[in-house]
Amino acid sequence: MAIPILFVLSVFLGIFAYTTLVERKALGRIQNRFGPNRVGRWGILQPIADGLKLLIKEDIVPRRADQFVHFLAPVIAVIPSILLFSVVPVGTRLVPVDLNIGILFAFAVSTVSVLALFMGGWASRNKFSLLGAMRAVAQVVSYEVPMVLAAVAVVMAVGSLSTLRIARAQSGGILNVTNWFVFRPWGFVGFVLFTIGAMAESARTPFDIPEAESEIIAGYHTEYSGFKFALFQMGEYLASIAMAGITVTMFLGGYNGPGSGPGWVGGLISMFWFFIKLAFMIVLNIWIRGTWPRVRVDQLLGFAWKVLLPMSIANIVAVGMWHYLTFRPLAWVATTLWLVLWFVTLSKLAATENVAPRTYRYAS
Amino acid sequence: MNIPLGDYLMLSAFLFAIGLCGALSRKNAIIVLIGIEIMFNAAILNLIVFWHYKYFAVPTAYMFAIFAISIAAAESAVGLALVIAIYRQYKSVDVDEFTSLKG
Amino acid sequence: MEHGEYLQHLARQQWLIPFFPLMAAAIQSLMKRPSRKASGALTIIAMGLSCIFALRAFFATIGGGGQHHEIERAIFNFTWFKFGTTSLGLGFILDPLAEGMAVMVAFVGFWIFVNATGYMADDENFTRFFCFLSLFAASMLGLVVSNNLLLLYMCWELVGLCSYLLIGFWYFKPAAAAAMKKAFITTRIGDVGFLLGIVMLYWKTGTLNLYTHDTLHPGALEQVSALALRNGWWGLSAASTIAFLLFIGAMGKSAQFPLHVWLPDAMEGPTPVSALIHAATMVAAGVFMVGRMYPLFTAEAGSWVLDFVMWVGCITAVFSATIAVAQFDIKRVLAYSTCSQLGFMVMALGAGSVVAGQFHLLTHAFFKALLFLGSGCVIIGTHHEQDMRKMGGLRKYMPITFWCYLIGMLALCGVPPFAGFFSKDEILLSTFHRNKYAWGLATFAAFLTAFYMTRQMFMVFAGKWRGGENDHGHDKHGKHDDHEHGHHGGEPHEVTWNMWLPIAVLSLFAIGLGFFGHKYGEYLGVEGAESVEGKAVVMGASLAVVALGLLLGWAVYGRKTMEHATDEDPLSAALGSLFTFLNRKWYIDELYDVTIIRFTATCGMFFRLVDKSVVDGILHAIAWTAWGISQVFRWIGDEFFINGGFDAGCESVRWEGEEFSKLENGRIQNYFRVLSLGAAILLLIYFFT
Amino acid sequence: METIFWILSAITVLGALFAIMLRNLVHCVLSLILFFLGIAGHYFLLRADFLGAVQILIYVGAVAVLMLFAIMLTRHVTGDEGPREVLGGKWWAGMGTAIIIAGLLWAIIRKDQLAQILPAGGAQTSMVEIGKAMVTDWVVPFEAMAVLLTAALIGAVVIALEEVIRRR
Repeated sequence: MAIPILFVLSVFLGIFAYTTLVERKALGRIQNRFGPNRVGRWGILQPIADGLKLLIKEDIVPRRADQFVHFLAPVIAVIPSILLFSVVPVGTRLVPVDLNIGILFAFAVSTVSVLALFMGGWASRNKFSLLGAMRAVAQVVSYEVPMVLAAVAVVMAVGSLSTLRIARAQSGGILNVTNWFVFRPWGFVGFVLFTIGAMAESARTPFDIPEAESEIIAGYHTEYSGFKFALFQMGEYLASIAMAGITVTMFLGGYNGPGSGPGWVGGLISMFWFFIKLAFMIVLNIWIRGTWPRVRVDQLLGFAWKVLLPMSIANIVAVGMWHYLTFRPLAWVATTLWLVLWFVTLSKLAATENVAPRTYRYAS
Repeated sequence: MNIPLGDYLMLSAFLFAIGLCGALSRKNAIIVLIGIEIMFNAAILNLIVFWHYKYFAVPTAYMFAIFAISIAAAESAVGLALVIAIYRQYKSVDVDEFTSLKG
Repeated sequence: MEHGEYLQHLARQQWLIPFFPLMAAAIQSLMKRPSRKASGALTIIAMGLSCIFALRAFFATIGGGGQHHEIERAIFNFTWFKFGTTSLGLGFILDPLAEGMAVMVAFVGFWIFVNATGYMADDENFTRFFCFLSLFAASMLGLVVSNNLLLLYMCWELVGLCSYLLIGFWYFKPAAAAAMKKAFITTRIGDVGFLLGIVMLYWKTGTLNLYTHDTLHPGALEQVSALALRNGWWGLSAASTIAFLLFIGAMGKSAQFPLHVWLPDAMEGPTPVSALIHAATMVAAGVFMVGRMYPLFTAEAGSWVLDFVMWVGCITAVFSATIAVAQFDIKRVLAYSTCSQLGFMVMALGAGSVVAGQFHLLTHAFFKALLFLGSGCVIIGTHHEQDMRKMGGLRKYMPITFWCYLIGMLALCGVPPFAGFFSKDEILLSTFHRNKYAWGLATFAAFLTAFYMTRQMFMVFAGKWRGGENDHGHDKHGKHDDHEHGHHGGEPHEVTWNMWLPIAVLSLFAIGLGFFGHKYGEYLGVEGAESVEGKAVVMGASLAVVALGLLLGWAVYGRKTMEHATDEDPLSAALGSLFTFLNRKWYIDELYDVTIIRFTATCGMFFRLVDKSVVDGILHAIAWTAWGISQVFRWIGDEFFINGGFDAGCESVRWEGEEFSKLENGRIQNYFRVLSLGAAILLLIYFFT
Repeated sequence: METIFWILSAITVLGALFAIMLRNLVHCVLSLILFFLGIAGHYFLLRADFLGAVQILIYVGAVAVLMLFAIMLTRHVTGDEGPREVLGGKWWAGMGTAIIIAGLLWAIIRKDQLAQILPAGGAQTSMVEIGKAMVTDWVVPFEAMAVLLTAALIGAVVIALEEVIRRR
């Protein structure tokens, strides 16, 4: 048990470090610039340099801040993110902990990270921080509901909360590929819902209003510097990587892929597939971050409650239909129709709010 | 695990008393709600303790605990909404000042 | 498939019959932008589908039965939900009684809906109306096909709810608002009895399923012989007690004598609703339910319940017929006529003939729907005029309506080849065997029926058009619809096809249905050999009274038709104050006003008095005791206060009160504290015992 | 295991104590969260894993957050009570009652034979069984709970929204 945990910790922390680099490079390319390229070849040592810099920076605490809570917040930000990895099965032979309540545990743990945001924002005694914190809390609480419901669909289909069981349920089929849940109507919808939810939960663009630079400086971590700031960043990135891992496990077949199996070789291949998919999810996140504009706060909450929530409930019904229609072609047609119907209806309803064309007062 | 049932019961009794104390003696309505939540949790803990010690194979106690948690959640949601509404009316959350129940 | 299996298969699909209108109602209630066409089409198509399914089941039940007079009954029960070890079931039934009824409801309902698209064409709330109509039909169909008293009761209440909603459809009219409340509350009085009956049935049998075909867990109606041996209340057996309680429910729904008051007021609703309530759904529910639960009524030989049923029916029949004679509102006449006909049906049930009662229910549904829809056509044709005195001569203007109406009227009167004759004859015959007095009264009611229908025909269709005389100050009675159109007094016109087609179709049935009376008895399989004894007497008498009624009607109203709307009714001239008495419906509403409502008010006053004297007395006693105790303390503590005398006494009472009132200071935490102190005391008691 | 029990108990009791004793409301809620986590730990220890996760999900993720929101909406955002009196009038009565109850419960538990028993062990109720029980034997309470939660949701929204409606 210790070895997988150590492995997972070290590997994922490494992935975290280099995700920052990849993100900066990719965003740079998207914005037609180079990104970091000074430290090492292609800037490959940049994360290490960043880490060192942040370690030796001065740690500033505002005088009126609530010292204890201000100190506690970044610590709490990291812990749940790391705990999340404990239920992500990385390979057929590499599962840190197989909890029988895996998915539920992941959600339970990820809710705790809200507190870190709140504590950081509140303890700083800064209006921007507090605004950011309240935004973060409202956002995370809202998006958790459709996310959990999207996961419920998968749990219903598998009949277990254990992440390992969920991953196993997606093995088999042609090349270990066709049984991935993303290749089911409800699974695809669940995948989209869950990805959106995960993105919002880790406050990434387009859902990054808790730390919207143009509005509230840096949100809840405005008053943080040095390694505490690094810890916040770390918690955020780790959470989003872990959520990507859970998305992979639940919808993209987990470690399953051509050649994965129970043996040593199969185990190694399964790890390979897992990390490929993880990389895909991470790059997807970065890509979306680079291309999408930030949503408004009312749009954000309205989207969660008026579109994602009904859609995820419809998705649960679709899984029920899938379960009871044992004749597969019929199940395909019925669930697809059902979900498309809901999608069309919801998008029609969501689109009724007419936005006036934007007027440029000073520009044009 | 060799902890006698009594220890758990004692724990939950103390938690209950702490919650009661908070609910009875603090002025702030939110703390009163916190006290009530503590009492709720102590009671639910009792259910689970008895489930673990005596009825391990029967889901009844578990069901009760789940329902109790749901009720507690609903209760706190409505309670806090009431606190907010009362705050708008009285500009205060001190339970001492809400005396309109007086006959 | 073998026949039994086929029936079983159909019973499984019985739920489809109420399902379609229910879905139609649901869809309409959820439609974002109401569309008249879509809503009307949806309702009618749904009803048509129900009708098809009902017909399919109906023909299936015809196909197999009849050879051995053995009832083909297929059932389908399932568990609704389990609660611990108790489970509640629901079920559907497929037997002749249900299917005959279902076909009638679906078919008549279908044509009423078609007519309603014309009648309500100008109404703003078209979709709401059709939504309610669909729900109404769905609940009635559900009631008909249910094999479970719980389901039946739910549908029963739904029917009540829908009638409430529809009677008060024009809720902005005070009369309609009052009528809807009246209908709901009056039927509710009956429903209390019904609910008590259901509870008692569950208590005595442990099940609410009517039939189970399972000897281990027999249904309620399969246990009647056991029930008849157990004791109930009022010196009856359990079966008869339950039957009596259930019949009270039926009295409310089917508007029997003391609880009939809501039915005429229900005329405030739109006319298709009246047609639906009077023919197919609401009032039929009571009679149908009695028919369904009939084994309970007959379980105990010689109980007075059946006699009670018969006499209630008989009284209603005569009583309402007399009122109908003196009404001027075209719909009110029909309403009291419905009351009277329902009395006939109930009387037949009481006289022991389910077949006669149910058959009259069916035929009556057809021609009464026809008459109501016809009156709806008349109302629309005359631009929302309901007062018969302001009509007249419509034969020229509305020929199709006239001929259909005539058929309906002849059927209702019981003129030979028409449907009403056969069914009424059967009722009279069965009553004749049971009780000669009741038969006599019923024959009198039949005479009155012929008379008031003739009166109506002549007033509405004969003579010359009297509507043009604009005399609003004369009589406000019966002009509830004038908010719709301001143009009173225009020339009457024939209605559109979607209004006359239904009545034309229904009139075919009003002519032809009567010949199937014998077949229907066979179909139900209840009646044994038909009794011929006394048939000649009964038939002769009824023919004679019908002819007499028609003649008298002609003599009074036909020879010389009314010239002006303000003319006095010829009958009124002849009868004088008796006519007023009848016109005011025997002053029943007023009677209720001075008895029941006054009684309730008195009760209220009485209880207030009790509150003042007893409760306050107790409180004063407590106060005085407290005062006494405080006095004692004072004695022990300080002699001085005694010397203070009376003033000190008062003062101490005040002090006590203040001390006690401090406990009641409105602070929640204080209440909470006292509560937990109580808990602590309880714990203490637990600890030391 | 005993050690874990005592550590968790200490966390729980201290969390509860601080939750009702601290002057700053936000600190109170934060220590309440500690208490909730302690209780969740007890659930895990008692092998009620599902309930432990639910405890965190509902209490930490929802109830505590709700309380924080309520504090933010009703007080100065620092949540500080300031120099004023935090105890209600007649607080001694409440505290006395609580102490009496604690003492009595303690005495009762001490006296009771039941308190001596140790866990029976054996097969645990599985998650699947619990799920099945919820939708078969307990389906009516389950549905009732759904209705209750919906009602509470709507009720809470209506109560808290009142002013917005009036302002319009």
